[in-house]
Amino acid sequence: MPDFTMPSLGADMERGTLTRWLVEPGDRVHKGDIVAVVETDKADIEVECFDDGVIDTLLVQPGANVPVGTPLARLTSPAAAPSAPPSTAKPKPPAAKPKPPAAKPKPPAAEPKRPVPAGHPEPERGKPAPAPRRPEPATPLVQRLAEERGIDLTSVNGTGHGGRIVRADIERATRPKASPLARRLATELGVDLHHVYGSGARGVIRADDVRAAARAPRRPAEPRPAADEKQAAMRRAIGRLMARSKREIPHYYLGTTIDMGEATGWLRRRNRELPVARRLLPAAMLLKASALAAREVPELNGHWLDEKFVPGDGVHLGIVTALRGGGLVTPTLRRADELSLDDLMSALKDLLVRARSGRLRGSELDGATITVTNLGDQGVESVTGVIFPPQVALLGFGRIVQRPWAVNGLLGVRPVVTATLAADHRATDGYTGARILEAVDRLLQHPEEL
Amino acid sequence: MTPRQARELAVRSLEKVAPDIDAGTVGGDASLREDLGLDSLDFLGFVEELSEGSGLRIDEDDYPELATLDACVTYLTHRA
Amino acid sequence: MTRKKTAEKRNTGPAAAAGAPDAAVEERRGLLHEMLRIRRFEERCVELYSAAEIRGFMHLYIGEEAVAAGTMAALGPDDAVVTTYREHGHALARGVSAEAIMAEMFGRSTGCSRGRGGSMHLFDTATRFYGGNAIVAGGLPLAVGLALADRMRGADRVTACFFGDGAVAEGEFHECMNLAALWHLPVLFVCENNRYAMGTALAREHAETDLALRASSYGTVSWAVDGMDVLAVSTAARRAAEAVRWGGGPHFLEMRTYRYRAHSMYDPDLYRDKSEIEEWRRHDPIDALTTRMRDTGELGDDDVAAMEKEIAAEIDAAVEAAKAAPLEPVEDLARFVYSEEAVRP
Amino acid sequence: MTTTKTRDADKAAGNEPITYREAMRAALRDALTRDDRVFLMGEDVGRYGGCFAVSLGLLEEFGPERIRDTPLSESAFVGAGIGAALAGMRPIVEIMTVNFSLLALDQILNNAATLSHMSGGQVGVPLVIRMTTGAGRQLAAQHSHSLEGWYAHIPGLRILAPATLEDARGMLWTALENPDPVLIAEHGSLYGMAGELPPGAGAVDIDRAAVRRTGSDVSLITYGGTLPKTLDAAERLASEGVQAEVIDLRSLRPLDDATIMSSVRRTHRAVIVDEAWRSGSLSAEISARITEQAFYDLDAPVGRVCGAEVPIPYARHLEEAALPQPDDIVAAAHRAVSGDA
Repeated sequence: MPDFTMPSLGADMERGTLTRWLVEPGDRVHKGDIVAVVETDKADIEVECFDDGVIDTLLVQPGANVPVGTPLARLTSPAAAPSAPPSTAKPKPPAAKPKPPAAKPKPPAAEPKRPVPAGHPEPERGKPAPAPRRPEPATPLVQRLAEERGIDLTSVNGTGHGGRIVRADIERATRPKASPLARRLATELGVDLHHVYGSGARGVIRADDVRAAARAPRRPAEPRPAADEKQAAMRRAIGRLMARSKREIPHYYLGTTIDMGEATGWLRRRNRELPVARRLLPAAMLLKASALAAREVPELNGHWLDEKFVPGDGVHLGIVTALRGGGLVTPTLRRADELSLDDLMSALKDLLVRARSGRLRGSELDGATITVTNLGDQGVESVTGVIFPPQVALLGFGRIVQRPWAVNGLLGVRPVVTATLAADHRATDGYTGARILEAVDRLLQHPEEL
Repeated sequence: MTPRQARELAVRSLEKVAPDIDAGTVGGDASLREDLGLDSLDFLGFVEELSEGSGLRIDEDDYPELATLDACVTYLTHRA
Repeated sequence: MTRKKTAEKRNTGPAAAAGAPDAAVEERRGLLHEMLRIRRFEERCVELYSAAEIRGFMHLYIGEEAVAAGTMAALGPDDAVVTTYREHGHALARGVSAEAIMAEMFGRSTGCSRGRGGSMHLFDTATRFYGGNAIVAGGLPLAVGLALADRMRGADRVTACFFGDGAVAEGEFHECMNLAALWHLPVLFVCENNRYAMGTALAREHAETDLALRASSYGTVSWAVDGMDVLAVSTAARRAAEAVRWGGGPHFLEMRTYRYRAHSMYDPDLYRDKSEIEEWRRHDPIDALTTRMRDTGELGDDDVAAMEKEIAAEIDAAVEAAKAAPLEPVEDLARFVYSEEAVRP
Repeated sequence: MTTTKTRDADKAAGNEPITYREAMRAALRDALTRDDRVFLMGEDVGRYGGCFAVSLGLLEEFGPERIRDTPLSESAFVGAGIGAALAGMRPIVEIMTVNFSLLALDQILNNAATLSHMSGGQVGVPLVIRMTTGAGRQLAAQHSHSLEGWYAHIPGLRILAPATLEDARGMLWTALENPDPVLIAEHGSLYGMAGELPPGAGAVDIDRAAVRRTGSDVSLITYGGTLPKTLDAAERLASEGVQAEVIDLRSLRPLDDATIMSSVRRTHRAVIVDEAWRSGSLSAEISARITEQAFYDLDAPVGRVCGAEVPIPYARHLEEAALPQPDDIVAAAHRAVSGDA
């Protein structure tokens, strides 16, 4: 026997308030009898019952506001009722339980998604990380300008006295107004809109202005204007890092000359059978030797943090990589000590190619536990580097050169390399430093074990 | 391999390894390692391109004969 | 003139051969069946609407069944029908299937308008049912146009146009009555005067409440009919339709009838008192015909029960089919905004 | 036979200059002759020969059954046109001017444009409605509206704006053959425009915009009555060193986005000329589409030259000030090109 439920009384009715019952438990009701009054936003509406039966229990009290379909009263069949007159004795189809409102057909597809113009990459974004907040407060003028142009002062590099932010800094930080076409051309031609004069109204930069800026005489060797800006920013960042390192870390330096005869001979024999793509470079052997040595001398493989040494969670080599246009970057070769020479070589190739094309991931730029510089590649015999804080050591290798050399008392000409160590005296002292150079030397005498 | 094909291959290989160098306008006698600043890794990649492009097997001993673009052209025209 | 659907079925019986009297009985039985069918269909719609299976606006015809049953009996299969949003009775009596109408109100793609029109916009080209029109009097110009086309091509067809007393106050009513009379068009105007335009009683919407008198001022043959007596309705409709069909120009019938329920499901119906409804119920068209046919022995209890049983089955089947029917795929949303390649007749 | 018939026949055959109204009349005669389902209905189209003399002579030639004068009952006779179309006829309903079409807007929107979709594709309305539109003849506010943009807002309708003799002669037949309701907006100031019609000129397409003048510096996009003014402006701009491209929309719904965008992508600047009031106008829609589809090709904001947002005044000097003029178009083009927009 179906319950009597809250009816839907209008196109947009979701809920209804029962105002009054017109029947009580025990009352006999017939199909179409008015049994209750429901309040809608228009007025009170009398509600009819759709079944014959006897009111059993009233489930909802007047004043209750319930969703459409909520059972309001329970009916029982008219057990002892006289046989219903023929016309009304219709076999009632088993009324379905009060179903939730009919599955509303999915609303017609929302208007086709409006085409949103693709976000236009701003050529200016990607400024180098903001320098820490300047102590000196910006002048009222600068405050107002920044306010007007919605610029966050902490994100502006102050070039004034003592790092103070001056008006010029604000100008440079303001987003230049340019037509969409001009902005697109600027990206395509690598023109930095900050350096383009806007010929349009209120200084708006237009396509011709960008084309003119792009056509400006550019010596092929001279780096592109945009590169200048990036170059200067990189120079500043390296400068600050090195200055801090020198200021904070009491460096001590050690050096030694290593006979590379065994290593280079082994390498040549090995490379002869291999296609060019799979040949090894001496640099790979130097890096592997350094990694294995760092594992042997853990005191040099870690970080100096709040006045104490924290050993590294593995040997992760920072590799100093010179960028052709000047400047350098130090990608990290993780777990270098566990890599085979071949794996190390291909990892090195991959890292350097991506470092040079600026496609290094953030994670690949930090986490080094010791750094190796291999500037020997550029023809310098001996390199003594500056430690990358918070690391505590840096190994340097010069160029492999032919030198007169005594082996077992006999004089001969041998390929040799000068290996150096720069270490943080707070963490270790000379004795420990020497042990890593000895390890590198010993490892290079047995290249086949690298 | 004709001298023109050899030069084309050499220039193409240089551009692949060092895209930022305007290989077309580089002097034929400029040293790849010193003047153009190719480090050992770049040079290895350059040699790899040359050998693939010419089908030649280039040994480490021959590296000195590939110091400049002109040298590469003569090396390739004789060998390929 | 044979009535579509139910009447034809019965005429094939032996009674048809016996001539008039039985034919008359058959016709009355047909009219009763049609009226009862309309009422039960709409009673079921009330339940379904309360259960929120049917949404939107729904306007019920209960009380006015005689007009639909009687008038449609006078139309031929090629005639056209244009009506309003209170159209379930017209559609059923005209021959649109209960299943197609119910599916339409469930918003299903098997509905007679693919679920796009709902209760107020039923369409069926097979029976030339040119839809409910939800703009009061909005259908009149269409009917005039359909009749114009028939007139220009010499087709002896009738276009029946149904509308309420409210439409008589619209400008379009005046324009269409004049144009139809001026051009002598074959249109049968059927005004269902149920005494209320939504919440406004007749006397509060018309200075002159004799609508037939109003219509005659356009030079159109017009007269009033007791809309609660299905036999009176069918006689009047037959006479008018014949005249229209044979070039007698437009005709106007004011069917004086009454709706028992509110204007729509959303109407608290406070503008009239219950006693008036009770008064009109005493002239209920179904009870009146049932009593008359019982007294003359034309109808027994089992006949009525059989009719109710057949109707209930038809409606139950329509509801089940509607519940099971698929929705129109959303991808078809824009279809038919413009015609698909085929050029229409 | 009547003089108009024989004289028209010569003109239609391209032997001597013809006016826009004569080209439209030739189109009507051609349609009435070729298809007996076609008939013309409207106020004073028969005995009076048409308020703008477009249907002069047709009553005598085709008779009162097919050239039907109607009482002043726009809703009734436009609705009747829709009804007759439902029944398979091919009516051409003339609403004297767009200003009176407001009385039939309900029939056009709720019936003509809607029946096909609402009926699930069962019924169609192959109807053509012609109406005169636009200002410039000192007819004052109630007789000078430009409301094609309203109708171009309604899905289910096609809206055409013939601005040349070829289109006046050629659009009607294609519209009649289209199974959907088509509105043809004829700008009142074009009726007297004279020119040559190529011999045997006939039906034309009604989907694509036309480049009436090529140029590389700015795209001038317009339709209907403002096309001549825009072409004048383009001539002057050429002498001032600016090569303007002029696009005649021809179809206001659907809009030919492809032609518009390909032009703007070449010139990088766009000015839309639209006699209607600018707020919510067709020019607003076209400007929005340009910024959506060709944003990164814009070197200046999309310019618009529209009617002043005032009821059109009677006095000549005021009316001219209210309507877009060649000077305004030239100034807008310069602003776009020189970048002080």
